[in-house]
Amino acid sequence: MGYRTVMRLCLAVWGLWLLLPLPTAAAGLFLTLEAPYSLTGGQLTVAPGQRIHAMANIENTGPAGQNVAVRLELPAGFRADGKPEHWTIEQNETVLGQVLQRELNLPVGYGQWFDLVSLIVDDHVSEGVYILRLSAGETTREIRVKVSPRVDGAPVHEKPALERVVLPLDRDGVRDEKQNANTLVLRDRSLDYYKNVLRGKGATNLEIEAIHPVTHMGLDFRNPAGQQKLLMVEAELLDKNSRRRIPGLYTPGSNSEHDGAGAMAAGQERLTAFVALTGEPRQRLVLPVYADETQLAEGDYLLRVTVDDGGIHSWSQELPLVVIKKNMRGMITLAIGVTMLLAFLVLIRRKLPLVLAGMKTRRLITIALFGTCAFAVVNVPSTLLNDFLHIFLGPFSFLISGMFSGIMLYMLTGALVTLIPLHGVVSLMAAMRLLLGMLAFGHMSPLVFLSYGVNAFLLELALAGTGFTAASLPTNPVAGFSWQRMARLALACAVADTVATYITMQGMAVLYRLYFADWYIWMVMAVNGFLYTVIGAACGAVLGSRLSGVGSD
Amino acid sequence: MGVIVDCRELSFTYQNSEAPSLQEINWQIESGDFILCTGPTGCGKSTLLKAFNGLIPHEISGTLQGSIQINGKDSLQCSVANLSRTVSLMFQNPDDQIFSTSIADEVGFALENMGMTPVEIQRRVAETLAWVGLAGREQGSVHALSGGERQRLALAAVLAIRPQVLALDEPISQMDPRGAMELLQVLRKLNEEHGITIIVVEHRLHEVMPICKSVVVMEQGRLVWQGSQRDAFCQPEAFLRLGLRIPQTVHICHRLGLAAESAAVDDAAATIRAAYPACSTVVQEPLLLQREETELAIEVKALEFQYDPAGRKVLNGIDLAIPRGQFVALMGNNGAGKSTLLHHICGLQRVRQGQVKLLGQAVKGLDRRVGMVMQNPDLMLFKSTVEQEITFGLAHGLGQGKQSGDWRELVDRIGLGGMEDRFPLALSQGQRVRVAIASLLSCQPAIMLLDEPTTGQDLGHIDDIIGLLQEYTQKGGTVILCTHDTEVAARYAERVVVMTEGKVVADASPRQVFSCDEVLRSASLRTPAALQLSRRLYGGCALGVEEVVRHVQQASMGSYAG
Amino acid sequence: MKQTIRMAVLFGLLAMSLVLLAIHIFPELGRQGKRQDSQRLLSQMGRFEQVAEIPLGKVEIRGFRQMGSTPGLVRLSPAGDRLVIGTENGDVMVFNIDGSSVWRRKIGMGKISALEYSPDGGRILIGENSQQGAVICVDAATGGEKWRRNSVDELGVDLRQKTFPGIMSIAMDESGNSYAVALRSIRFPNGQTDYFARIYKFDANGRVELFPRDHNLDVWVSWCDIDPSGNLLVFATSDYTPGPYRRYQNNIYQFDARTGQNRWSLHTETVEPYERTNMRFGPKWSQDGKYMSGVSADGRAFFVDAAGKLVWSRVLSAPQRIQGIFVNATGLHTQQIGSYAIFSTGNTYNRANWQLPTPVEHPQSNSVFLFDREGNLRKRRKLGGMIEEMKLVGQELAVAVGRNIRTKDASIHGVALLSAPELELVDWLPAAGPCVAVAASPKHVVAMEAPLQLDSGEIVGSYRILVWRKTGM
Amino acid sequence: MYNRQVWEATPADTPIHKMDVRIKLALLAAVMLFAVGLEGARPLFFLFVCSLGMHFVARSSVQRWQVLAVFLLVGLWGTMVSQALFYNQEPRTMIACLVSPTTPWIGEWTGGIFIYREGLEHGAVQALRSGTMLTCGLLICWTTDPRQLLQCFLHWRMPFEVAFMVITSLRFLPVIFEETAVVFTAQRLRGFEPARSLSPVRWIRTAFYVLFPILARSLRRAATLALSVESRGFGRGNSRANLPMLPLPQQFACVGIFAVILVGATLKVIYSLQHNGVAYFPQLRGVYDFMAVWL
Repeated sequence: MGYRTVMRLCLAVWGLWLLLPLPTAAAGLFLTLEAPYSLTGGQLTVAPGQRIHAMANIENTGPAGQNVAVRLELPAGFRADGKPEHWTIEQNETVLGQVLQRELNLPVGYGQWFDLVSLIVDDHVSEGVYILRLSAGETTREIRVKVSPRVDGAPVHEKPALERVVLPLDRDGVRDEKQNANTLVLRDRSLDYYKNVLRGKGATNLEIEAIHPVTHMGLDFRNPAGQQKLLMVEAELLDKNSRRRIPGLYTPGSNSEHDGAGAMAAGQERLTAFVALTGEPRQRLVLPVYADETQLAEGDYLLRVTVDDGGIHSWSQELPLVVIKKNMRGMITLAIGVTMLLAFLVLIRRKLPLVLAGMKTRRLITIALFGTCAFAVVNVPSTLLNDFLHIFLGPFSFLISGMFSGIMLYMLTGALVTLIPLHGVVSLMAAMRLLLGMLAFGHMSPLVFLSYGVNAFLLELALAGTGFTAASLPTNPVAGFSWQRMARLALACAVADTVATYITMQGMAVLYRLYFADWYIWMVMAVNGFLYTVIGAACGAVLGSRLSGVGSD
Repeated sequence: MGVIVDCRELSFTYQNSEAPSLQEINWQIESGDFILCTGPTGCGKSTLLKAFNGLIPHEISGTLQGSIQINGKDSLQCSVANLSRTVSLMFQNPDDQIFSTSIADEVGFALENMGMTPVEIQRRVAETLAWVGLAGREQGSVHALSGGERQRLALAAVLAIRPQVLALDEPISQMDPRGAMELLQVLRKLNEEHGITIIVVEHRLHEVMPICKSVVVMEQGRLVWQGSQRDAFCQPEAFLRLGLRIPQTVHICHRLGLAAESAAVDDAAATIRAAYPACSTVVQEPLLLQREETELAIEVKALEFQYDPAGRKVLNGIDLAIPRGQFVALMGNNGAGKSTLLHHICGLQRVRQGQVKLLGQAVKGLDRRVGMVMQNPDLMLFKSTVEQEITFGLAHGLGQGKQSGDWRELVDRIGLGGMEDRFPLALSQGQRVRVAIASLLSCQPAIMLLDEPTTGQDLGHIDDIIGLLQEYTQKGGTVILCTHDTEVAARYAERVVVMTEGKVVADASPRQVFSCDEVLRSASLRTPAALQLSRRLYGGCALGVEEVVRHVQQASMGSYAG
Repeated sequence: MKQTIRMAVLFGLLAMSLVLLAIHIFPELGRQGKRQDSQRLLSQMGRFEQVAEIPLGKVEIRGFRQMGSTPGLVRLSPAGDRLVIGTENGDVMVFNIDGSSVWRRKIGMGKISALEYSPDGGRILIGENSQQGAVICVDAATGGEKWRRNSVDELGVDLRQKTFPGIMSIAMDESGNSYAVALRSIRFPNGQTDYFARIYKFDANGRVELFPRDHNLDVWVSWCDIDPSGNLLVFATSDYTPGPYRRYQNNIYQFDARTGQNRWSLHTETVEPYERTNMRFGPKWSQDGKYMSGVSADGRAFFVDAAGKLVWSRVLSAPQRIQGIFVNATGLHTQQIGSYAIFSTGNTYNRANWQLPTPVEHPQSNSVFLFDREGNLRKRRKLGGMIEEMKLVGQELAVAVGRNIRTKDASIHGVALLSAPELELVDWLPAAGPCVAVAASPKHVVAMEAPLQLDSGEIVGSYRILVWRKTGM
Repeated sequence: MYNRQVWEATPADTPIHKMDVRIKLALLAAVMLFAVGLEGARPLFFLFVCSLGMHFVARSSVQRWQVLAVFLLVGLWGTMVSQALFYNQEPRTMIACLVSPTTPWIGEWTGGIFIYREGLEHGAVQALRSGTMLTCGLLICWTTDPRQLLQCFLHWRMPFEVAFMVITSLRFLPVIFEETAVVFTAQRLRGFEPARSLSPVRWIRTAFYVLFPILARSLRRAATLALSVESRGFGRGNSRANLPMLPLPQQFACVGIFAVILVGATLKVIYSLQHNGVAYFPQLRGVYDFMAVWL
């Protein structure tokens, strides 16, 4: 008998135990009482000062309808927490504890009623076994609750506290540090298909995305006393100034067990959820956030999150929330980038013959070989390394991968323009790199074209603007190395690459619907775009001036 | 026969250079000539060739003065493409020129550029391949060709144009003797049968000189000597002064105060016999100094290697024991497995079958006790000045207690004095090789391996390098020098190991090895001319010019005395 | 030698990767239905042994954090020798009961929403949800299409909003007629919902009649049942959102299956907090054709006679307000055996958020109730997990037990065989993952298992069919 | 691997080698378009297997298969693993937890490492895409003379300089890889260990050390090659020999390939119209079903 079989058998035995039929009471009334009622399904010890739940269930299985008085007798030291909704409380002298009472009409044939009662154990309750009794008519049921002080000495009194509300999170409750906090990026679904195509991802199933939450929200609770609680969470949007309630967030009204149509239950103006604090000292409640993009406008709002545990306590937090529907900044930047790309293409169309005419075969081959080198020492390692870096450095992986795409690449570029300071040199080198990348790795998506194109365009502009490159070689070229030239080259490259980096990032933000945190954008621009490029281009100038002495054999 | 190339007062200065590379060249080249153009490194030979087909000044920027007329046309007025139909240029390294993968495509490339029809191209390609001895191999892969064949293919690629002038820039400098011989034979045939004017720029003039018709010597951008082959044989001073390497027969004649008629051994022997009738006296050859058996530096046992399991064995059971302090020349044609053997010794290639021990220890991975100079020294240089390059090993703890001043002496010894601040990769090829050797020697490794370090070197520099290496062996270092050059091996090596097809076929003193014709033939090596001459003259086995000269003089003196 | 080995390893790795990829991409390649004798599992009481396991490919793996169950349909042929499976991936597959494949068919862009064998076992009716919402009748032996009928002609389609007509369920009568319920619904941003529903009657050759004859039903209809005589068609309605005035406001309707006349309809009161009475699966005719039983989403059971008179109704699981939030367990399925009616309740939901699991479990959730015709509870049995489907065969009720979101107990998944009408546990057929569908014949029990991700990240079960055979047969 | 002959085209007598370069490029274009346009793993797998089969037809040598295998394995598993680990799109399904977020150190630092099924699938699709392109690209590189490519590019009116640069890149890419490997070896011979520390200064120095020799070599090569091709009459303004007209069957093949591309594109457009809810033609249900299942 294999391990699998043994396991299956164990499971089966366990299953059988669960399937044992419930005992039926003779009088037709059947009661159950469960305390403490665990919200996690596990066992719970009761300590002085603790809040617990008691679940009372009453069923009438007899042929006749019954009108019964139901009593829940609590021992001394136990009392209802707050005012229970369905009961009246009576202090009973004989049992020294509270008695919760109500009348119940159980219909004929079959009738049932249940309630979950919130109880509190007094601080001074001494260790021991206490009896809770539920009675309906003649039928009673008793359970024993053992009270013992907490072993870990945790502060029983400290109430759970809502520490903060975190947004946006992914489905697993993890925050991506690259993304801006307190920002809700609504889907602008009108262009989804085209965006996917642009990302080189291909079309996706829009239906799957349709009933998908926009993002997730995390409520971080501190719960040192380890209390279990049922919580009602409400989140709604307020106008930043007037604090008026703004519709937009909603709670989906159905699920697939109910209604195959999915979609939204509009008309609700807030997000609600019924959740439990399970007694962990720290707990993050992750709630899917649904927002109706047809109703919600872009802008700054306040998000008010209210948590209520049945009228006993309530917590509330407000946080500023930026709602972004169309990443306007990104779209404008992307549009500028695309315009640049188009302008560049027009320029290429018009100037390419001229540029090429000015190049001698040797220079063309030199450029091609530099492009090939760049591919070999920049594209290949960074493609292979990127993913691995991402595991260990997360959002900071660009610090390492930028060494290739920043320093190494600009060393080569800087050296090349030092050797051949002509218009078009950078573009031709980029073209070679792009082409080899397409062939070898299948890197072929509009975003790639945009990134290469804008980068080459800006570099050409910056280099021509600083007078570093010209239409034809100077008759009296500067021999050797000069600090001033190096600085000029480094600055020109750095400025161009910084802008290009920004445009590429915004392009990614729009197409991938990422909303990068400002610090991340700034850091990538400063380090990858500027610092690394300055270092790379400066080194490139040195490299180039050295190499300029290399002739043929 | 008319003048096909006519240079008048030709001067040229490269764009980034201050000194002119060509100065007032006046040179008329007759159609049908076979010219050897030689001179020390950097004298402007290659520049001149580029001027012949218009690359200067059309493609290479600089200042040109004077005029150059090709076949009556002013090169300044014609495009390169146009000129290249008259003058074709071929370069040293076939791998940088060959562009295609199939032989026919490579040869047809130039023809397509001329706009020929495919049928014509096919015919012309077949014809051209026949000229260079590659007939019927149109569909073959260029990778399947040997080094010599590849150079001939490169030749065919330019020959296809049917140029009137063929200019070759150091065509044989990287080839083994057999390949070089074959190429030169092809050139001679082209010149004789097809009347193509040939201009060869080459350092290895001892090989080219015997077949050329006239010789030109350049120095610092000027033509300093010009004459027929015969004149050159008669007046070798011009060459010797510049450190150029003339055929040993001519050299011996010259040393004996005779004028050589040709480079042929028979002619030289006849000339010498005529002047020194007593030279045939057999004089006791000095015996090879037998070294005491010292500690073994390198021990190779039953080493076998193949790159792919199905392929042939590159090394096929090599057994070799080299004691410390020995200077060994490793010889053999291309593909004999010399480089692979060196890679095994220095630990670049893991030993798969057999055993390699260095100083008694088996090689495991890259061994720091070995200094290896690779065939292409360019890829070994990476610092930005010669000084840094040479001291790099010291700085990285490779040298054992060397004085930091020693490297300066080293720089002077290799003829790079005053260039300490130059960028090593911008130096000439010979200089780069020397920098690479110096950078390793500075660390004084226990063993030095050198893969073809004499390529592209002037005689003087070869002497410098070998001198250094000999000094190093005297201090207990061990040298293995891979070379094709029998004369160098004969002159300097204590021991010669000849390899053919992955096997050691001869391992003895140079005298023994070079006396054994079959071995040399099997390894396609040439018997050094001095040895041939000594054999002819007195049945001897001389290894160098000096030895023959000394013998002849002593024998003659003996006869006078006696 | 070493090199040869290295090369062999390299090419071996490549070949292995390709094969793995191929198996991953073409799951049918790796399908191996039959179980080896040595691996056979016995059920708890030893009355059944597992004889086959048919992998169904990939499906979204659910955890405990969201409600809803993995879709999939499985039906046994009337002779019990074959089974037809409709998967989430759009495959319709027929297997022999030993797990060997007979045929398979990809439904293409549509989603399979209903599947039924004809009583003679010669045809299979497939209902799909797509732009056309077709009922496809195929030959049960070969899979060849016999006829198809699109519901788009009656219900329409809205391509932009992606509201497609779909076949919700199919019922068959003994004479070979089949009845298919087609539905399309649109929800507008203002909360209003429009429904278009129609019931199609097909004879064996695919000739069609419509109920109602000349207009669409303007409510949600997802179920219909035909009485044993084949004359009376009943269906129940749902209306999930407050809408405008609807023509079909009552809850149960009966049509004359021959004339297409609406014979009667029944209205029931609503239960707080519900605004409508919704019946998803039901009503169901009794075997003698005298009564119908139904169960509503608010947890009530109904017993109606053939003339449309409500005999009794009982509250199985009343919605209860806990800390201000209504918590309820849905009423799901119903069956009738002899003079007894069986009802089931499902998972616990809360009104605050239907999508998230409720921390409190309704005591009457996931239970099977047995009532006699007088409305007296004869038995209630609570099962450890969600009751996904019940099938009555002979004197036994096979119940597919899925996950339990509150206890998160993975040991409760499987098929419970209960005696009918006593509801005593006859046998327990365990499964690793939750069972989402079940079919049964006197000799075999077939269950569809879905994968489930536990909170620890571990995945139990997979998307597959498990076939059990009665031992000693 | 570092043997550059593995990389360079060799002539041989196989249908693939004999195929006209224009047809080859048209085929390559078709394969690339399909590789990008197809979304299903099934057709991509089919395409991938087909392109691998072409290497059988071209009788690629064992060494080449070795190279191909290494690249494909790295690409395949690399993409799949990385996508499986870092898939950030929704929906995604965890199928395994490698490092729990609660694991001290790594878990806290990385926020847990999981394998996502959608990522695995997306990775497989991407890997098949790039694998197909790589396989076809290598096939072209290994069976087509760069000079023929040049001819073809020029035939198709590509600026001659650009065409020349492209094939120079392709021709020397393997050489540069080989030389990079040699440079690292040579540096080890000289006692330089680039990977010994991670300090940025050392890193930059290493970059210099690697780039100096490679670029110097490239510059020299550029000089020689330029001189060589120019002295062989290659240059602007030449009346170059044009490629001969294709024989009739090959023209048909070309037309056929373009027709296949066209049909594929049309189907794609029709399907995406339906998918985006723009237009649906009930008559084309069979086509839609086929597309949904296969493309």
